[in-house]
Amino acid sequence: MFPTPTITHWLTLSALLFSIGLYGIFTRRNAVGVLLSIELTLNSAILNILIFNRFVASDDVDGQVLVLFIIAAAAAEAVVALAIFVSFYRHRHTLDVTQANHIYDQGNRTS
Amino acid sequence: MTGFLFENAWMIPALPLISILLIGLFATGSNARAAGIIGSVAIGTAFLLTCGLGLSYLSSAAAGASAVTWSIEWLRYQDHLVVSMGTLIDPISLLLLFVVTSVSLLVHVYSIGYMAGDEGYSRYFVFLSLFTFSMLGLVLAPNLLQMYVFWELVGVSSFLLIGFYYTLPEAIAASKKAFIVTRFADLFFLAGILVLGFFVHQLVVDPAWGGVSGTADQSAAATQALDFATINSERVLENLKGQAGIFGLDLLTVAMLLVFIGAAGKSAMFPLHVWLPDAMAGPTPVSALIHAATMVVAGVYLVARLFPGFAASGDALDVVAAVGCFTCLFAALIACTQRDIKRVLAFSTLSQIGYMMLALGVASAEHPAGLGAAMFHLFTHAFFKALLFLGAGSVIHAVHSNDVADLGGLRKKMPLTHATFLIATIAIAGVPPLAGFFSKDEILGAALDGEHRLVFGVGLFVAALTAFYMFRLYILTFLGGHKSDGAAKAHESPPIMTIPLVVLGVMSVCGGWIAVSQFVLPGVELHAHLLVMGLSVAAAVVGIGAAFWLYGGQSNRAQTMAESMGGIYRLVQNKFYIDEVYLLVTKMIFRFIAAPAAWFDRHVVDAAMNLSATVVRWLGARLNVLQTGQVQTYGIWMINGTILVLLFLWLVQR
Amino acid sequence: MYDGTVATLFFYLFAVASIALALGVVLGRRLLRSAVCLIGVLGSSAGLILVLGFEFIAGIQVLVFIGGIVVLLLFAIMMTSEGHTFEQRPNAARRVMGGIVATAFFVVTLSVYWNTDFPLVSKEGLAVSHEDVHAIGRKLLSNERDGYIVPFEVISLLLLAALIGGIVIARKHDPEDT
Amino acid sequence: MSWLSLLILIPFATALAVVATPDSKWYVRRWVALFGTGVVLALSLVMSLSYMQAVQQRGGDASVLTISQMEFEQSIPWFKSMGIEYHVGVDGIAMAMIVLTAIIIFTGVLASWEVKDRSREFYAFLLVLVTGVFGVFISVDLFLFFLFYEVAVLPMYLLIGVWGTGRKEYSAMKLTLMLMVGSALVLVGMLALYHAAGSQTFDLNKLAMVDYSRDLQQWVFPCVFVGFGVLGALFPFHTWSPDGHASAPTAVSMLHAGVLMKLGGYGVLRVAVYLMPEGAKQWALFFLVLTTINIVYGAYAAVRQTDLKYFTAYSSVSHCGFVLFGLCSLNLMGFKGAVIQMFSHGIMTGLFFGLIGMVYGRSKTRDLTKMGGLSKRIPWLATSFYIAGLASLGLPGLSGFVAESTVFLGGFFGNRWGDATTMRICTLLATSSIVVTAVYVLRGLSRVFQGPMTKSEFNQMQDATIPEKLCTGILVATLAIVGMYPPVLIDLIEHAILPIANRF
Repeated sequence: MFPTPTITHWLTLSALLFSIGLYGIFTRRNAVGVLLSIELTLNSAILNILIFNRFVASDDVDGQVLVLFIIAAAAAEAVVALAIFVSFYRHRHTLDVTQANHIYDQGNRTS
Repeated sequence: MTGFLFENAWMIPALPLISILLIGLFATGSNARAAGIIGSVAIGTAFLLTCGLGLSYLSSAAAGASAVTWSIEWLRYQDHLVVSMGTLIDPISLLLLFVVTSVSLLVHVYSIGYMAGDEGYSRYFVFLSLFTFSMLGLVLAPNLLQMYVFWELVGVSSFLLIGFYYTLPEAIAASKKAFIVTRFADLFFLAGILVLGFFVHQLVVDPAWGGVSGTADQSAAATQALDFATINSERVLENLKGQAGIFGLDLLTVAMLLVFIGAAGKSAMFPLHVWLPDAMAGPTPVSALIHAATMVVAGVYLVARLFPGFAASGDALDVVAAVGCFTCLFAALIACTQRDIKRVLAFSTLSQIGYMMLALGVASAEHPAGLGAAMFHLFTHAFFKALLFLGAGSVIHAVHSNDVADLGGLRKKMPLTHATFLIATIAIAGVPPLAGFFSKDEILGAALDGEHRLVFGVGLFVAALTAFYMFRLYILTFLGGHKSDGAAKAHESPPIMTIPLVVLGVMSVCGGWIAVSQFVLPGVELHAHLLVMGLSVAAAVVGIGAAFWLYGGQSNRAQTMAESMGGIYRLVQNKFYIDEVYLLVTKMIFRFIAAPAAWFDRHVVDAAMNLSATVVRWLGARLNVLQTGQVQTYGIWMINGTILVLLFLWLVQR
Repeated sequence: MYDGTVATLFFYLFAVASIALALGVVLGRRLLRSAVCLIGVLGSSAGLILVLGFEFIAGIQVLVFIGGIVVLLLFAIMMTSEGHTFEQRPNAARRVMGGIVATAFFVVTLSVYWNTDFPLVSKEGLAVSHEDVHAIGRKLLSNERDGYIVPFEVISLLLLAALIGGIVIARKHDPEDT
Repeated sequence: MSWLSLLILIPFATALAVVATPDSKWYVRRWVALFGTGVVLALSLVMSLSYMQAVQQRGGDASVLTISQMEFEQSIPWFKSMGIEYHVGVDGIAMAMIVLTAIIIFTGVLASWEVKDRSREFYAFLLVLVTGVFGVFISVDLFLFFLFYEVAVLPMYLLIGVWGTGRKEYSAMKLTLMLMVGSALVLVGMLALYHAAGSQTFDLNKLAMVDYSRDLQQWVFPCVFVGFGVLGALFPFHTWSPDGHASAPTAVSMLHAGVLMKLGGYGVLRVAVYLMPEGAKQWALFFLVLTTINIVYGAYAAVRQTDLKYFTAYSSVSHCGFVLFGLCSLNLMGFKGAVIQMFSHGIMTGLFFGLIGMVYGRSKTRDLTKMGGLSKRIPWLATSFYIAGLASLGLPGLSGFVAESTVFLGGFFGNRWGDATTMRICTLLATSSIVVTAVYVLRGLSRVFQGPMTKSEFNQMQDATIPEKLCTGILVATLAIVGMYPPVLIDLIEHAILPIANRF
């Protein structure tokens, strides 16, 4: 009843996951929420690489090595992000991303 | 026409120029007194040179010959349009040279006395020498452009001299008015030069034309478009007459009329006469020299110089006659009502120049007697009018007032001035055997020859008017009781002022006997008109009688006559309110053209530039909205960007 | 392990699970709940990887990704806002904009996939999955031309830097702060 | 190293020397500047004489050639790949402009003798500006021309912005922005020409040999004309000039009105008219009408001004109109008149602005209505002012008349492409401006110098100091020399104008 999944199915799945992650990044109000969505997109990227590793270059392991690196990078990134959120929270007592627009100088808004 | 004097005729105008430099260097500050002497010596030598030139001309040259004895290339516009500075010697220019140098010499001597003690003494003589230099340059000009150059210089020096007492507001206003009105007229003169320059150059350049004398001789290459010789040659005049000008007039008439407007401006003919009465604000010797004898006749000289052109165009001459005749009558009427002694003389000058223009107008190619008459009248008028002004000057110098009301009874107080003034008055009235009679008679004769009945009639009537207002002035000034204490304390002017008066007196008496018109028109046979002589003497007698009848006795007949005329008298006295009309027109021009121009520039053109600045700033503000400061919006715009690029690449690639 | 119908079944099972849980992560109003959904998504994607035949990677995924990173996130959530706070919804414009961007990206990526025919490995190669963990290890540390020794060293540096950075930033350095 | 490069090096060296002099001896600084500019003046005069000899020796009938012959040529390859080289050379027109610039900068330094605050930078920027101007006049390579053109325009901003008076920042900003827009247009035109000529060379004469397609010239000519016209105070783009001059310090407005505005006219002649005869023929009539408005409009606007500097600025807008008017008549007399007007108006406005600076220094006001009867206290300045005024209204005997009469004759003679009647009407309109000029000059000067003394404190004014006398003396002498004996200037430029005129 279900056709065996060809590469296009797999790729559609990973693309869908990635888009959902994107949506999450742009709409979540909480900083950690954004971070969650980022992890989601990273995961779909890993899936994507493995798909290609499996369907296109099935006899070498570069894809898997790359995945390892991605996971390591994701870990590092999460650590630093959380540190920032913690100190941000300590100063602003909120993690609402839309409040974090202090780089914008209200002064020169002329009109 | 060869000989030392002819080749170095340029020295005559150069002498006043040298005197300017000398005065400028040595005669300023403490030893200012030397300025008068330097000026007089310079103009004296120039006068002697002119006499020498005249004598050698009379003895050697063929009658009426004219030649450019010296010239250097001054301004090279284009080939065949090279303007050179030179000296043209011919009867008219010699006549003018003699008049200008003699009157200028006498005025210089007179001014030493008149201006003594004035703090701008050396500045006065610099300006006077500048004027004489430019007038002599104008007289000797062989081409139209050199005449225009010196024409402007004469205008400027008259501006400087009228505005000599620059602390008096009315002197400043008068000098500005004089300069701007003459400048306005010079605009038309320049337009005339442009027209003549272009069309004559077009003619001279095309090879088929064949030069002035019809044969393509080597002189064709040297003919310059603006030289008088070229313009006055028949072939050029024919060609110009053939071409169509504007407003239905032929080209020659248009060019001549434009030039005539320039001449009318300088000689203060009717529409452009407003500046001359106000120009009396300058020192009186200045009025004597400039506004009686020399500058104002420059216009007549220009018309005389281009006479072949005017004669060929016919209707241009009619315009000259009409303007001259009208001005003559118009000015004479006003002169009868003026109270200021110098204004009476000013209007009388206007009237006499009207006579000269009238004389030129009635002349024609067939019988150019009018030209001779005009030159003769110019010659005699220069002397007796200068004498009248200098006499008035010595009266003002003594009484310190211009107004006729507080003069009177000066006959015994200032005998010499009185005598010379009387001679001049008789001369101008046209009583034989003095100068005025002969020259005015020739003018009226020429008018009769040319069948200009109306002009002759007006001329005769004005002759009577002239006699009337001159004797009115004489009576009010010299006869009757002292009308003010100033007049009572008046005493004769110092000899340095009276000697020129005597010399001018002599010239006024025997000026008429010199056959000037014969000298100017050698070939033409001139016959006397006995009938005209009789009529003009009768007119003079009538005028004098009326003057004595009205102003003679103690009765106030003049007063009653004035009231009886009522409004008309006041209208004429106020010079038909023409000054006020001009003031209104200039005010309107400034209010409705200059002010909007300045406003337009400040508020429209400038605002347009500022507008472009504000538009840019507004655009900047709009773009500013995108920079919300939130990371997420940046993310969204980034992805949008990538998608658009992908789409674009995809479209292009397909 | 990739043999016919069982794999297909698992693929669809895990696919549906991961999409549902992903939506949970993104649309969830409570932070803690979306964190848990994230664990779910990662789990199901580990399953998918298993379906693809990469047991080692699936293991790493579960062990490091879920065990490490997501747990760290949970700590963060706990420390900052006690997890149960009710996050208000973002303003409508932002959600619409986000939606448009996400779908646009999805459509574009799909059209790219649809239009390119990938050089697929031949049919029979698919079945055989001989994962070779040794090969991964050797490649990871070999310094020949296609070795990954340099990235390996760099990633370790990165991790060290991240570690120190995290400590420095999160350190309490102004006493008056609570 | 041809003599020409000295013309750039000496001012630049003087600028460095001025910067080097320590603050303690600030008065030495002006002597250094004076010495530098004096040497440049002497050099320029000597070079014009040797130029005249070189032209005689070269001989040959100038009326046949259509490429202008440069003297003292020297060219060093710079960017070989793009065909840009440091190619300098000068012909009669450039020589006249160099002499003009040398005179103006020398008298400018004299006029700014009393500048005390930060005189180091003031003189330095002034000399850099002059270096740019000299660079423009000697460069034959278009790229070099544009480079120096920018060097000349930029210091204006600082000079007006820092040392100016009144709304100096606004005027400085406006002036620089508008000139930048102008030079942008010029750059576009230049690159179009460069490209159309096969992008091998920027050399002026080589570009002149190429005959560009008609429709290329159709749009490039107005582009370049308007680009240079902005600097030459073309009608709608002249509004920077009144504000700019009103706020600029004396020496700067002398240099700017006297020389920089001539750069516009020079550029139009050298780049627009010389390289694109076809374009010129199509557009000449349009720009002729525009410049007539320029002349008449500038004159009428000047009548209403009460501030001396605005008064002169508008009069220079009107006189610059003559330059462009002459260029648009596209015949020998028109070009010759334009170049003479450039020279004579440069000297005239330099004298005007110098004098205004001196009067302002004494009466502390530039408002005409507040001043009166000054000529008793400052006769020397009053006479020089009157001479400048009379020169500007075109009195024969001063250089104004020579220039204006040539331009009028050029306009009236017209050319084969413009419709004759419109050209003649425009010429007569332009001629009528001499009356309006007379009105506003006399009204302005008589209100300031004649009549009773308005304010009592004007009584302690002393007359011109030695440097001021020298400054006004030189300028008046130049006006008189060119006015009384025009062949001095005409022989210098005649030979250079023929090739340009022959191209039409």
